[in-house]
Amino acid sequence: MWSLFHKLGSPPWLYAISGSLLRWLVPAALVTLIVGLAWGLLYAPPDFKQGNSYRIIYIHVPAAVVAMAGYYVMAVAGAISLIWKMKMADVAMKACAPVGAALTFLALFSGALWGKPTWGTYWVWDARVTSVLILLFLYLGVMALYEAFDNKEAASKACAVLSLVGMVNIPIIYKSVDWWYSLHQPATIKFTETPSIDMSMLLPLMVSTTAFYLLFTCAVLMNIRAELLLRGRRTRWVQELASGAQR
Amino acid sequence: MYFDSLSAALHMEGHGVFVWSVCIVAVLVVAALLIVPRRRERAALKTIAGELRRQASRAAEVS
Amino acid sequence: MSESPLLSARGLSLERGGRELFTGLDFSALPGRLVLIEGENGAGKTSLLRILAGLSRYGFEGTVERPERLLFIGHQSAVKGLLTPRENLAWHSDGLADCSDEVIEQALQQVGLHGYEDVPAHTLSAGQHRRVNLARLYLPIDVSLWLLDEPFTAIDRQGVARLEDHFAQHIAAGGAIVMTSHQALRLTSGVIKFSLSKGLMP
Amino acid sequence: MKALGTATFCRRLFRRQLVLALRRPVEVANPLLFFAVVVALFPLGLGPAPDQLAQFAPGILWIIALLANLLSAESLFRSDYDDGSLEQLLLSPHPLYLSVLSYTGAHWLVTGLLLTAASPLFALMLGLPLHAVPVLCTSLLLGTGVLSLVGCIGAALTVGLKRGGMLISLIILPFYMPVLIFASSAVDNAALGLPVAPQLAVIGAMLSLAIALAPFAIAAGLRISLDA
Repeated sequence: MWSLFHKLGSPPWLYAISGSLLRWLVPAALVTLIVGLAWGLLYAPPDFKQGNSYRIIYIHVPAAVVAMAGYYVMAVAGAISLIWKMKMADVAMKACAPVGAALTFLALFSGALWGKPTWGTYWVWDARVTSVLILLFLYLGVMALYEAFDNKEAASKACAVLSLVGMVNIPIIYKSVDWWYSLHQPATIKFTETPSIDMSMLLPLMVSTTAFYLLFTCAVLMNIRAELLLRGRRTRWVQELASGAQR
Repeated sequence: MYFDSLSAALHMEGHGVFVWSVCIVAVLVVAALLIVPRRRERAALKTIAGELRRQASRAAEVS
Repeated sequence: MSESPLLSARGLSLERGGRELFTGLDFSALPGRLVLIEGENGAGKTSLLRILAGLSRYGFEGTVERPERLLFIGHQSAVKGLLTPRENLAWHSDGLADCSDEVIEQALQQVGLHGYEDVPAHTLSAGQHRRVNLARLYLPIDVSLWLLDEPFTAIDRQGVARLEDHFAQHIAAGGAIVMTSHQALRLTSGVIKFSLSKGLMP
Repeated sequence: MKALGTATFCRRLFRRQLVLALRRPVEVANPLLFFAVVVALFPLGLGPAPDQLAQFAPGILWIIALLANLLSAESLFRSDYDDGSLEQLLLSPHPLYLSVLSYTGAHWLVTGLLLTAASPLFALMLGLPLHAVPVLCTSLLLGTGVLSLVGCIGAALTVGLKRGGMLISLIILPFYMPVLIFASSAVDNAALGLPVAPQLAVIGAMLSLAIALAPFAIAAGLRISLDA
């Protein structure tokens, strides 16, 4: 256990192992994504109420779920960097933010386009849409704070504190938004959890959710690799790698 | 396949434009997520190699 | 040596903007000693002091053992313009001393601010602000370790001489001082010079 | 000479902050003026129809209170950072948790409490029913405490930055949303004559949570900002 912890703290080891991991993780993610989307978009049966527009669920829900989980990954990495002062946790935390923000954006965009055929309008202040919007703000806040610091080490620590504050707050924010929405429930189609989703729809959803998790992992790992090189530009292993790559 | 033909799949009884534009944007986002860090990594290696070469040539000039 | 150091640091390394300021510094401040840190501008004296004080916690390597109570005087005077010198000392945010009015008056007198106790500090000059800050050294506080960054800045020659006498008293009483200064110290007994590039020089 | 006890130290910090604020009364009045000016904007933007304004009054009042609080929180640590008092505070042997709490307490007293005291006037200007005013005051009293504590986290994280003003709004406003939701709903309910106890209880719970946790984040933020 401790040896793994130590190894994770060593940039060259992390760089090497993530390289070999990505070699099969990226194809696996892409294949899963293609299978999940093709299954969901082309083979799954349509929803009896919403028809085919519900198929956006195969992109919207995985993106939203992974974006949410990504924030927790970021916050946990931040906690590790604050408590154990592990530099690699800093790097991992920084790598999560843009990926999570991109997925949150995708969730919002798909939600808006789903709203048009379902509610007749692109934007509805629905509880879940609002929550995802707030999640986007939280991500953007972390990214803006990181960019505002000149000293990148301090930037990472500050972002770690902010994402931890966010982690404590997210359940509160979400519960309040849920409550707020139930208070102002408009008379349009209510669209909360479908009580039971059919297996033929659930399976492709699970596949595409897995695909998005894999994609998140790949993208974060790749961001970590780039950051490792930039931070370690004066260390020998990076310089050897750079001169080797040029030859 | 649920749909009878490719055009039916594209049309989706009028919902196709929404479903497929979301799909296209999703593909673009995924592609960006995978390509951007890869390019950053390459660029980092290149700038570091450039720095090293500049240092080496400067050292050669001095000696 | 029998006495244990008041402050000790092991294997300190610091890099700023890709430049190594110092590596593998070992450092200790024994009771009864004044350690004068020497180095050119930008050598990392202030950075070292901030690390020793515990203000810099990231971005360096090595460990520092320090007492819980220490007195730090940095570049900034930590004097509030809206408060009087008396209030500045009585409500100082370092939280070290619980002083009566007479004690504060005495301390202000020692730094030549007699008569200025109750004027708002924003009417005082920069040098007088420094003196208000230095008056903390004259408060009878139970703190053995002083970390002083350029304490003589903006102080006249007479004031410097008086401060040096005070330093001598402090180390004679078993305290320790770690300081940086551009001016040469008149004081010699108990003074150890510490160069950032060369290490300890007895 | 005896060492300074932690309780005495915190009391003195508190007093120091209050004296500092009161010696510059204009700065204390600024959030109130801001409140007044923005209240005047809403009739201009929404139209002067009294019933419409009254309907939106709870939300409007709370949004302005929130912004006023945020703007004043931004500069809470600024001068102490600039003149070095903050580094002295970090080096003090007392727990930072408590000293930070005294700072926020003093800040709340000169912003939150004052806003609460002035709010009935603005509430009546916007046509909020008189019987909702006590609930507005209670919600402000509890809610601005949360806002001060959370806002100080943002202030602590951005105090070392040259341009923190916009950034603090971006990073902190999302955390203000739960307070806004429950507080404006409480005032809404009060105006309609519905029960308000649950909402106020939730805000109270948020305040307790904020008192328990926020000072840790503020302390960590200050340490980081001082380090940068």
